[in-house]
Amino acid sequence: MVNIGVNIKDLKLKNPILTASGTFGYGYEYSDFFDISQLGGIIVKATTAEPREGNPYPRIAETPMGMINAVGLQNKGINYFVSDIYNKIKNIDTNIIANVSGSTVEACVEVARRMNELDKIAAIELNISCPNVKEGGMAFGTSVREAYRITASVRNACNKTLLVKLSPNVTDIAEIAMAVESAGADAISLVNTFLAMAIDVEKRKPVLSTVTGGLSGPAIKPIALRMVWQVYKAVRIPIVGLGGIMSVTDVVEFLLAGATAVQIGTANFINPKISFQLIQELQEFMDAHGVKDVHELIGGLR
Amino acid sequence: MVNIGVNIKDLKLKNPILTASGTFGYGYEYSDFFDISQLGGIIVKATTAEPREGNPYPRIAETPMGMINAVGLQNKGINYFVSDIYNKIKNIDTNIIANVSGSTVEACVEVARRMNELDKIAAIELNISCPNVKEGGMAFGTSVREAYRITASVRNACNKTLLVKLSPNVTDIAEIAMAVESAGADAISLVNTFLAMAIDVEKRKPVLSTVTGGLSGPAIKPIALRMVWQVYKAVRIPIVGLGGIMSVTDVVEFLLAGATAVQIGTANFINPKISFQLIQELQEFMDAHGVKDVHELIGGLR
Amino acid sequence: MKSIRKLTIADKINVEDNYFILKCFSAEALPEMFPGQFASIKVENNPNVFLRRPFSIHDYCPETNEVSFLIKIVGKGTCSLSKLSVNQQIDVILPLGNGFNLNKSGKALIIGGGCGIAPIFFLAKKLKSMNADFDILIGGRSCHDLLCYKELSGLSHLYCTTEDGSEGTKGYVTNHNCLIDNNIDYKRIYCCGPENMLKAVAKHAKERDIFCEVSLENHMACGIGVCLCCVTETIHGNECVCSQGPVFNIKDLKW
Amino acid sequence: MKSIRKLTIADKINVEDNYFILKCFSAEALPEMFPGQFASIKVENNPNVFLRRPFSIHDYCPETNEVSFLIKIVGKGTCSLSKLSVNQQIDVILPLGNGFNLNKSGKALIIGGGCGIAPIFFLAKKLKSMNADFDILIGGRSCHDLLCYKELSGLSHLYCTTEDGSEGTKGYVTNHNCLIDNNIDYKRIYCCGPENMLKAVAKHAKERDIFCEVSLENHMACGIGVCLCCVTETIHGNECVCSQGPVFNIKDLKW
Ligand SMILES: Cc1cc2nc3c(=O)[nH]c(=O)nc-3n(C[C@H](O)[C@H](O)[C@H](O)COP(=O)(O)OP(=O)(O)OC[C@H]3O[C@@H](n4cnc5c(N)ncnc54)[C@H](O)[C@@H]3O)c2cc1C
Ligand SMILES: Cc1cc2nc3c(=O)[nH]c(=O)nc-3n(C[C@H](O)[C@H](O)[C@H](O)COP(=O)(O)OP(=O)(O)OC[C@H]3O[C@@H](n4cnc5c(N)ncnc54)[C@H](O)[C@@H]3O)c2cc1C
Ligand SMILES: Cc1cc2nc3c(=O)[nH]c(=O)nc-3n(C[C@H](O)[C@H](O)[C@H](O)COP(=O)(O)O)c2cc1C
Ligand SMILES: Cc1cc2nc3c(=O)[nH]c(=O)nc-3n(C[C@H](O)[C@H](O)[C@H](O)COP(=O)(O)O)c2cc1C
Ligand code: FES
Ligand code: FES
Repeated sequence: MVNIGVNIKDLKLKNPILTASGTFGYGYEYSDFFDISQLGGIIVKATTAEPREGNPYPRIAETPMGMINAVGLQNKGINYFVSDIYNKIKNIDTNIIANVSGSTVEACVEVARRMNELDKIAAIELNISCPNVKEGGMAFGTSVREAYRITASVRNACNKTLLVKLSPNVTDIAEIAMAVESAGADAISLVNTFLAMAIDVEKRKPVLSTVTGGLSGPAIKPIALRMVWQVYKAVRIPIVGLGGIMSVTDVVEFLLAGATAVQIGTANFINPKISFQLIQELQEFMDAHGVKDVHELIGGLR
Repeated sequence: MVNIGVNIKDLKLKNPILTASGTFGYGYEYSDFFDISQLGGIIVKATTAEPREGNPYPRIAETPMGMINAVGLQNKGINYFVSDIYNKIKNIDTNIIANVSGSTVEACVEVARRMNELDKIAAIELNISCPNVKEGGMAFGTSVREAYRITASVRNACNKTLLVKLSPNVTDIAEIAMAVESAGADAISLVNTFLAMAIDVEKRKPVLSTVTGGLSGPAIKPIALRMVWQVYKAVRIPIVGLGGIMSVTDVVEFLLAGATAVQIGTANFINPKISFQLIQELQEFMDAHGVKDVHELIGGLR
Repeated sequence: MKSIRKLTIADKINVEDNYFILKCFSAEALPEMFPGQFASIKVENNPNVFLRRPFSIHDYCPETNEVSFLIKIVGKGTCSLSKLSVNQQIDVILPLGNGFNLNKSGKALIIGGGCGIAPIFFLAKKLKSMNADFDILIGGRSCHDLLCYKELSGLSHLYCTTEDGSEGTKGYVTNHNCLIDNNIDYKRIYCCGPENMLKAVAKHAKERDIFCEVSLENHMACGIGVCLCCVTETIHGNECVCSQGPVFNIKDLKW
Repeated sequence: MKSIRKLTIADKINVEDNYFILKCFSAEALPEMFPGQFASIKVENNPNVFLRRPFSIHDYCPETNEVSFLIKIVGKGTCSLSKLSVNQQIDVILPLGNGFNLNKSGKALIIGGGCGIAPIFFLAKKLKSMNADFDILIGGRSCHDLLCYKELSGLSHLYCTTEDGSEGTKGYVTNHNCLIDNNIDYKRIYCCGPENMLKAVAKHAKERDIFCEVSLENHMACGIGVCLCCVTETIHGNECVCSQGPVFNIKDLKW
């Protein structure tokens, strides 16, 4: 038997396969397909202080081996999360991780504070990287100062394990990562989507109602992987890697580049069972390659 | 008959289809496949002051709908270009554009100065965005100050039309574009490759000898297109758009986003005739859509 | 319960120029499915198609484990699907979405246009099996767009309109007598087709206060209500067409 | 002259477990090709394969406009190619690279291993047609890797080695008598196969100052000398395997 359990500070993951925020709903939507409690963890859809309707339709464009979304943090707000959604997910027997977003530091702090009070929320992922909202969002994630400020504030408001999810739309990702590390983040999630655009040449109009949106899927994997590697060399806290993971070799690439765990995002849309299958396939890969403990792979580039 | 001629300052292009530096050699390598004088222009492989051996093999990794290269500006230097290569290409009956690269401002200025003396070099593309060299290269393209400084210096050294090719590996592409515009650039080429990485999970080693390299191909198109659109709104000088163009709809997307002309890069490797075919297909597209002049498409988003 | 299945193509039938029917067979029992629900098909072997493609259940036979899709070739993915051949397999998630609200009270009218005729056939079969009283009205640009004419006419009264007058009443479905004639008293309208048609029918129904359900076709990524890409504006806010639809009561839509 | 061609698959022959031969036919006359040159094949319908794949010319018949490739299934692209069937078309750029330096002076030895046997067949045929004096030596892990044994043995003396001793001399090609025996005086060695084999043969030839050409298989993007991705270190600096090779004289390599 190989060991695939990993820890992210106090957060114990039975395996390094998590599902990415915004691509896995609240988890139960996938329970028709497999036993979701088998996952290392589920990062639920972003929650903001107030309810949000998100951006107008159309919100999606298909691109070569990827997609652009402009959902814009549609969600029913923290109150509804606490009163309603939480009850539906609190008994799922794996780590439920809240994804906290907002337009202001105060709003993010408020959501984090409320999430912190919920027993069965295992950790908080602070999203400072959403490209699809006018205020806040990515702006926090593209400035060293802002990234530090919001992380420090949220850190103060919660004692659960705090992951900070960075935007890849920056010149120097290591610099931002070091800032959030020094502001008290326990781990770094990397990457959110890349700001991108698609045009409908027949209509001569942008495909998305918001003109630009966030690119995800296999297309971005090589850039995401590079960023994980760069950040791994720059910080001491664990990294949760993501961006275009579709197969077990992708998972292993991220682990080797330095990720302690990974998140499966867009791939869930193509194959709703993929995250479950990858747990199995990771063990098979390790067996076939004589790897007894997944820690041998983490940062294990030769 | 539709009009597909465009101008980039003094540079007259019979059509907006150019070939991208480093993907089309010195042009004649493609003359087995089609009449290369039909192209709007040919941007030849980067030239540096001194000869360069480039990076060690392996220099390439295939990725989902893309590739990463780590060539590292291998070329025989400006002297060899002037004495040897120039004679082989000076009679090609289209615009031959030199791509100027280097580790220092002085070296780039020197190459630009020498290129400026060559009659049949129609324009100079200053490459401040190569991710594959240790010094200079991308470092110039990721700092507003450095981008301004090198552009201004090269501007002083040459009176041919000056394109500056930007790196997409930045937080705010518009800011860099405005800096090079104010430093005297006549046009902006956008984008060079994205810094990326691939790992061989069997060997547990980076695929490339240099660990990271530059991602090109359809995978990057949505991000490149977004950048062209952002820069189009920020500057008054023309933009030459590129990044993953494979089809006529890709060409039209870049034109609509604001590009005056486009460059075909990695696609040349998949289909050596593609740039030639796109000239024809662009005219067909215009015919089919009742577009009489390509200028109706440039920046023509509704 | 939603599930991912490998279905074997039992038959491929070309219908008119740009349409074809994929008749699929499943070795295992298929889950129960209702008219208006859809499936999400993975398009393999096409580097330019990344996401799955949604198609209505056109026909479903629990006894033989067969399910069919009526597909219009409009682009990359549908073109790839049209090249599949008998005995090849497709990867399908089904059933998705809510389906129409079926009810026997009062006479119903089923309206379909273009590839909106796809779910109409399954719906009509189901209503017939319930002994419901209903008529069918299909519309298209020309007689070549009146798909499944024969099959549908075997299920109930079949009316039709064509824009060019090549068959049935000339004009749009809303120009047809059966909608205008006050003697025909429809209590329920089910409609699937291009958005223009849906809107015209919805307007007609609203003015007369007739129960009316329409099936929407927004662009989708996940098909199961998690990505929030396929939303339509409703009086309750943005709702997902894939999981809260594709069938909506027009009272809920902001049309 | 290099050109892009659509070739029709005339025959697909499975050779041992992981190898197959694609025999292709061209409606138009094929350009002239020489042993050691290669072609670059586009792999369609596989979203995970973006670049073309290079394969040596295994056989070429200008009279019938036929060209063949001997392909080992090692990954995504070769697996996709192995699923092609007769009458399907492939998009190929050919001929690429320089080819071996052929010469009748003195006895030659052709050495091939693994899929390095691919160009060896065309080379041997050519030498035979020139009435050159040559032997062939092929090596492999076991008798299953001694591809085209019969075809090659029809062309000249055929020696072989296997690592497991299941056929011929046990060991590597460099262990074979024909190389060790001082009575056989080869003036030229042509070699194609895995890098280890090439290096061992090159060492042997260098020590004895025998003319020796090896064919390299670096990873490629363009195949025509423009991307500079496929370089190998030579005494003249980095040279492109695709355009300045794939055949190199070992004197030029930095081995
Ligand atoms: C719930 C639902 C049920 C559907 N049922 C059927 C059915 O039974 N039969 C059928 O033929 N089609 C049906 N459709 C539409 C079908 O999904 C699209 O035609 C298909 O996805 C187009 O794929 P493509 O790759 O061929 O087109 P693309 O190459 O992706 O695009 C070609 C053109 O089609 C448009 N298009 C793409 N996707 C959609 C979409 N989802 N809706 C509308 N336009 C689109 C694009 O904007 C573009 O103009 C249904 C759609 C939904 C959402
Ligand atoms: C000039 C030249 C001539 C060749 N002639 C033949 C031939 O006649 N018959 C034949 O079977 N093969 C030949 N090859 C090798 C062939 O090109 C590769 O095996 C093929 O490209 C692998 O593609 P894939 O998609 O199946 O492998 P991938 O899925 O891309 O990779 C699978 C494995 O193969 C390795 N690989 C990929 N490309 C190459 C390559 N170019 N060289 C070595 N290893 C590679 C990868 O590193 C990986 O380990 C030749 C290569 C060159 C450069
Ligand atoms: C439709 C969609 C919605 C998303 N919503 C969120 C979100 O609410 N919060 C967040 O942090 N990231 C969100 N993301 C980003 C993903 O979590 C992930 O970072 C990104 O998609 C890259 O990973 P992938 O390529 O594996 O999908 C969303 C992505 C998609 C495609
Ligand atoms: C193999 C290779 C070599 C390149 N060499 C250069 C170069 O010398 N100078 C330069 O400015 N850009 C160089 N580029 C970048 C391309 O010109 C282009 O900006 C990039 O590939 C994006 O366009 P594409 O996706 O169409 O290829 C190179 C790209 C590739 C793939
Ligand atoms: S398609 Fe994802 S929510 Fe409807
Ligand atoms: S493969 Fe491009 S130079 Fe050889």
